[in-house]
Amino acid sequence: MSFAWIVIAWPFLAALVLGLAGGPRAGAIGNAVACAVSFALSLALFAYGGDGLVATDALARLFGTVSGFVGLTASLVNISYVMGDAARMPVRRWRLYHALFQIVLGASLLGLYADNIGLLWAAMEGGTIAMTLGVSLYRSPTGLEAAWKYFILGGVGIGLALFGTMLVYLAAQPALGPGLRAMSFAALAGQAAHMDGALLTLAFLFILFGYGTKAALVPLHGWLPDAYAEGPAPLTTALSGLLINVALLAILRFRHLMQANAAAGGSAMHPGPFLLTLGVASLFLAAFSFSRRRDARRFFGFSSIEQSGLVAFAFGIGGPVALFGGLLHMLLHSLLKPGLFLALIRAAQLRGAAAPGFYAFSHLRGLPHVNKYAGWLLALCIFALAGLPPSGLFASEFIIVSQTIQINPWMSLPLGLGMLLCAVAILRQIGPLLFAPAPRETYRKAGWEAHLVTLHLLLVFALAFLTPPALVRLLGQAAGALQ
Amino acid sequence: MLGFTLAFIATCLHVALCFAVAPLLIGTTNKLRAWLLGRRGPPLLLPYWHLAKLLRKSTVLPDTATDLFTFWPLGAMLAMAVSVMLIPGYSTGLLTGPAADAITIVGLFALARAATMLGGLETGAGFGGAGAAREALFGIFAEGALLVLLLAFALLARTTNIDGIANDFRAAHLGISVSLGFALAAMLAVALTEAGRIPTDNPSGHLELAMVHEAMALDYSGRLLALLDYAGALRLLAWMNLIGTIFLPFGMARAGDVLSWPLGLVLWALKLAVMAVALCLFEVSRAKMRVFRVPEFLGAALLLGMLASVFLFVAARIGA
Amino acid sequence: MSLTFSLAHLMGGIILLCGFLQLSQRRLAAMITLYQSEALVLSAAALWQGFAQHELALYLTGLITFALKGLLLPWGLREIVQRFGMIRAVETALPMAVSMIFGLALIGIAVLVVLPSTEASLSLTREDLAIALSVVLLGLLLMIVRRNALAQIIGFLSMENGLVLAAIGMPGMPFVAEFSVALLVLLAFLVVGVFLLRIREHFDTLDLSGIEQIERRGR
Amino acid sequence: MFGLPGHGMQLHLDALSILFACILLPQTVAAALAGMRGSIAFWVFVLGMALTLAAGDGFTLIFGFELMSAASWLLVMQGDVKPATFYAGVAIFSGACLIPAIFLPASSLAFVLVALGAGAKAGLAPLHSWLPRAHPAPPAGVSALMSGGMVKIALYVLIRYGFVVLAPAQQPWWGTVLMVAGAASVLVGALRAVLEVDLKTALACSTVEHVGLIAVGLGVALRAKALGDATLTGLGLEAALLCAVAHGLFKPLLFIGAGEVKHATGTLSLNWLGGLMRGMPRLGALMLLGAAGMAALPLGPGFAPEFLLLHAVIQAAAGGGILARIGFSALLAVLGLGAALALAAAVRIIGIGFLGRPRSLHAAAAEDARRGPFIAMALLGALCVPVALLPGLLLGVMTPVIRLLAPDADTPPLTYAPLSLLLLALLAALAAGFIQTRFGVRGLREVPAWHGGFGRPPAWLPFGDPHTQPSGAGFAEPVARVLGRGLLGAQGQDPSEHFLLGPLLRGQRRAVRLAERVRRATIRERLAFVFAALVLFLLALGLGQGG
Repeated sequence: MSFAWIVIAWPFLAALVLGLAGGPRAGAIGNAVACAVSFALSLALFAYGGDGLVATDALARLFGTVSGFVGLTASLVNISYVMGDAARMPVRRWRLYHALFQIVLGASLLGLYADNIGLLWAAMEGGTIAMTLGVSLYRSPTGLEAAWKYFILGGVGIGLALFGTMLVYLAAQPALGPGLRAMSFAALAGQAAHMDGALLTLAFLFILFGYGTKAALVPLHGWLPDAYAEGPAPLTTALSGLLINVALLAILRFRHLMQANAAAGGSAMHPGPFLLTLGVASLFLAAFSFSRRRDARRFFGFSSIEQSGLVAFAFGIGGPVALFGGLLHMLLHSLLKPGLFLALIRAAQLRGAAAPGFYAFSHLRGLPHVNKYAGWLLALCIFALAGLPPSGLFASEFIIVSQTIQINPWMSLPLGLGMLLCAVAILRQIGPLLFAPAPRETYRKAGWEAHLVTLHLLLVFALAFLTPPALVRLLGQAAGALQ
Repeated sequence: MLGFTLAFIATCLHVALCFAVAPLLIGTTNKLRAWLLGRRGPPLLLPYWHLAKLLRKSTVLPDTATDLFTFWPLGAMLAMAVSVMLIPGYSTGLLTGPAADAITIVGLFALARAATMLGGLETGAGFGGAGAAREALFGIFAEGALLVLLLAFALLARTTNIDGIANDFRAAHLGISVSLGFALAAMLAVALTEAGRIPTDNPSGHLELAMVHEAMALDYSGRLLALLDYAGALRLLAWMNLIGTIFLPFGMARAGDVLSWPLGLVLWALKLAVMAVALCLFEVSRAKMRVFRVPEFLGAALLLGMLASVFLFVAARIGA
Repeated sequence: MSLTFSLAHLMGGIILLCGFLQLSQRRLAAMITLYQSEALVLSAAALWQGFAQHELALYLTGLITFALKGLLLPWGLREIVQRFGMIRAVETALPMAVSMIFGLALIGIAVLVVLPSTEASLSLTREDLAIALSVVLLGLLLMIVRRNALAQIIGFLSMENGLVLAAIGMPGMPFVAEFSVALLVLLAFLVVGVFLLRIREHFDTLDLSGIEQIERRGR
Repeated sequence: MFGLPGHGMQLHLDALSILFACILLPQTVAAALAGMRGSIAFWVFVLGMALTLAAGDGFTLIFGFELMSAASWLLVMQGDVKPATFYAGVAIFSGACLIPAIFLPASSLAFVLVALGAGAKAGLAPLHSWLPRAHPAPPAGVSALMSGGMVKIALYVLIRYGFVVLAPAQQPWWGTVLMVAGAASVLVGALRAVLEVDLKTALACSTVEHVGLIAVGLGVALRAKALGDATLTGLGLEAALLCAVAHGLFKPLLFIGAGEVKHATGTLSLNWLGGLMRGMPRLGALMLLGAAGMAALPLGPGFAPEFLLLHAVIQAAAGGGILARIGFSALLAVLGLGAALALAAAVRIIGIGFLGRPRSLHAAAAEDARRGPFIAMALLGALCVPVALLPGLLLGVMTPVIRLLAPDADTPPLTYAPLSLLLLALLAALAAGFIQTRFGVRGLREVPAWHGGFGRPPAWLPFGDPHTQPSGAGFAEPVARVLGRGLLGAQGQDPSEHFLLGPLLRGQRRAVRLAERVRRATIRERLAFVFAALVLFLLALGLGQGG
């Protein structure tokens, strides 16, 4: 019974408690406390670590900590969200909501820490179901429709992922024989050379489609924008990014198996083309879908599609530096995007309510008139998303592009064009947000939650340009190991 | 030391003569034109009396003019004066020679043009503005054509310095080459435009709607008008000197030896006279053209200039 | 040993056949029946594999499959059909013939992909894998060519059957029972979801093309 | 330490970057004085430019470059939201071109990318159409710095890569590319500078022209360097660098002045200005100086570069084959047209805007420049004087830079001596003054002007009827009629917008429609996407392994 199990089990216990007792306010506070505890636990994991089914590596711990942090900040903002929104749902459903909050967090932790591909799959399935319930929480027609989409597409993805998982197991038979070892990432990575390459390629395809659905790579992205736009914002937007991380990391690990097999002369194909295709498709679809969005949450849903497409692209390029860039980009984006959504929630609250349907850009125009701090904060987050300096994303994107040039020059053409279009489309939203004349209204306080967003932004900047050597080493080693 | 002294004297002589002769040139051309039109024409020295009279007249300042009103005529006159000082007349090797770069000359012409145009816009009168606008239009093509022309000479003489060009052309007896013919035609077109002569502008015409240079001077009077008129005279002289130096360099004196001066002076006077006659003949034989025909006229000059430099290349290839 | 293969094989074939026939059905009742038979054969296959590999988990899987998928789910589905009066034929997105040709093509692809790719691996699972893959793909196809939510769910269910079929085929694969249970949870959510949506009167029809609310409200 | 994870950032200064820093410094001070002191974005903008100059590695260069773009984008947006997006697109485009160029080995492809990236940011035709929209939008100080500084930074990148980094692979045609682009910029920029009615837009167009001039100089030098012509290389570089210096002084001066005009009169349309010289004489005098530079008039700051450039082109025409001869004489003609057009534009700005009668009451009531901006303009004007009168000295100072760019270039002495010209002019003036005092009478009598026969205006038009004097559009009409229709088409639209921007926008719209169709798909269709993709990949896999 290793420490990692405690870290994973804690949120589920919390979910049990929050699901059974407490009103909205108590639940929100309890939720925050639980999140604080799991953040602390995820930090402590660096010291203790896990073994067996949850033998975590440094990368998993890093992203686990990120999940803990995001969960914490989201749960803190969630308090005021619940306060403002308590009347919209019966107490029972608020309990369910907080339970789901914890379950999603727990599922993402489980998915990150799991060394066993079966466990990973189970985590993804749990996350999917929890998110479905979360999306349909308000029971509005659009909410139910979004949930239905999420469920059908997510379910199919889960199914494909399971098929892929079994294929991996089968491919590992020649090397590892039957039994649990054939499902452990560590063992698989060790024996990748002796696996059945052809079968592994087939397996990777299904894994890519399965977890790619969770990572919302085009054309598997169908569920994401609607799901982001419905349901309680702290859960369905701020937190759901964590599952995307889990999916992307999973894809990375399986890609590594294939790569290693191919490199060792196995019959596996090179995983690059598959990833590059999906990545470029995501970039372009997102780029052209931005321009007609009215709802901010849906808009940034598409930006999440773009970002995971970019990461998939980096993974497809391959090579330690490109993987480093991809991982760094994942890290920064999974810090930036929740921050952005928290700022968005705060902005919507300043403009009235934060329930779905209050996130149209038309609601947010001229925000600095209501509160300078919050308005500029939101604008900064959006700006940072575009990846121009001094945004941290600039560093990772710079690395990715430079690697593309050196490894696969012609792919840098679609990459550059896609990133250009996306950045312009994102920047377009800032002008009206900041400078549009707003209806005269009373100046309102930004609230202490705004500082959390600032914290996110500072982290993104610091991790990108003032990267602690330890982090560089960690990511570098991980990239080297998974190359 | 002696050489310097001689050059200094020669320069002073050149400057003095040019400034003195300029109005006379105008008078001559007017007289000649009158004769060719079968009239008696004004006395040769009329321009001098005219200038003197203007100097003695009191100057009026339109109430809508700004403080710079008096500045423009002076600017135009000074620019033309400097260019006249630079362009060699009867002799080469003047002290001003080294500074007499063709492009500098073009720049000075542009400066004069700018000052005149601003003077025209000064009072905000309709005619002045129209004249300035037309002058700007002409200037655009004239300057382009002039630069292309200079290319031809620069290629022949391997320098863009007028003095150098004069020396080179005088030394190497260039036969009548096609390119020089083209260049001459183009040069004349530009010169006529710049000097405000028929066919692009009528110096003696007083129909406001058709005027270009005159229109810009409408609001000036007294000594300011004198400056403008004098600048006009200098402009004509400058162009004649330019053409004479480049196309009729024979017999030009050298500042170094005094003995060559008299011949140079005589020949210079002759050249000026010849050019004046030619100018008048041309003017009486042609009618003024419509304003918007002028760009075509100058565009043709520009192309001729390009042809000139191209033909130079061909000639150099075939060794002609 | 050969008996093991041939029997397992036979059952796999039957399952594939059911999956294929579902494509050709217009009426929900018939689809449900086909699904039920599929599930029953699957449970038999699971039990047989358990007997062959002496795996308790496989026995368990077989029993679960028999109880829930073979009996409970079909009953639930029939309930829904009764309750919503969906006896009439379901409209299809593609002409029958075309969708069946597609189905054949899919089976071809599955064989093409699996057979060369598993030369190295144990021969036992080859055909099993090909069959399972084709069942999965057919299920997906069924979800796409039917305009009716229930039909799509049936497609989903049969796809999931394909997964379980693959799972029980894997030699000594851990977590088989857990997987099937997890999948069952998914299915349960699916069916209950439909039930809830219907009962809460949010959509007047289960024809999914009719519920594009998001188009009408904010984008 | 700050920088790219694991690498950090290297800084490195050499003669070239120092020269451009010197170009940047005075205008930064001026812009700060002109009222940008308080803006954070402004200082970030400056920081970005400084970083680009001080960059010792690719990352720092791009970081600074994009930081500059981002900050200026924000400032543009503060002024006007509409052109900001277009501007952002161009800025990111240039970044997207430069990043690959940095990592490619020295090759023609790299140079083309650099030319595209830096050229787009510098407003080099045909990628210039953003400049006349974006530069006038922000407050005057920022416009000044964008026109005088940011453009130079882009050119700095172009020089740095074209002459130093990519030198091993240099080809003569690189220079030709620059010359062609430069000539096109000169023509379009100067022509539009004459036609535009908005003062700031006209100034921005003239910036396009000057960028073209610099590019021509660089092109001549680059070509000559590749062909091994030492003198010509030196001439071209001298022309380009001197032009950069001069333009970096008088263009900010003009932009700040335009800002003051806007502040004093509330409009920038030449059709509503006029007679400002009366209300704002100090400003008018400084604007006159700037305009003289913009028109490249002798004794002005702008003449020496033009002089050198023409010399360079003439010298280049002397060598080479028949094509070179024709090409260079055509280039010369273009430069001549450009110079004269610039003169017309400058005369128009001064003559219509500052001379004549006010065309609106605001223009009539204009008060002179505020203190800060005036000091800024005075500073720049004062710096213009040495550039105008001592260009030879300046060139001497620049020799290390030229050595750095082309080690074997030799720099012939400048044959344009402004001081001697000034001396001659003084002599002539003295003579005129003497004659005047000897024979003439002095004194000026102010009388009502003769308005070409128009009747006296009504009392409520104190300065006469504005419509009886030529407007900004009226002054440009002959040029528009003769050249505008030919070069810009009937509706006077910029060719690059017509042939480049239009098709791009249409394509983007089409793609957006497609994306919307995808987004509107029903659940079944979305499943179909997944399924189709899966089947396709499976097929690819099967064929890939089967065959």
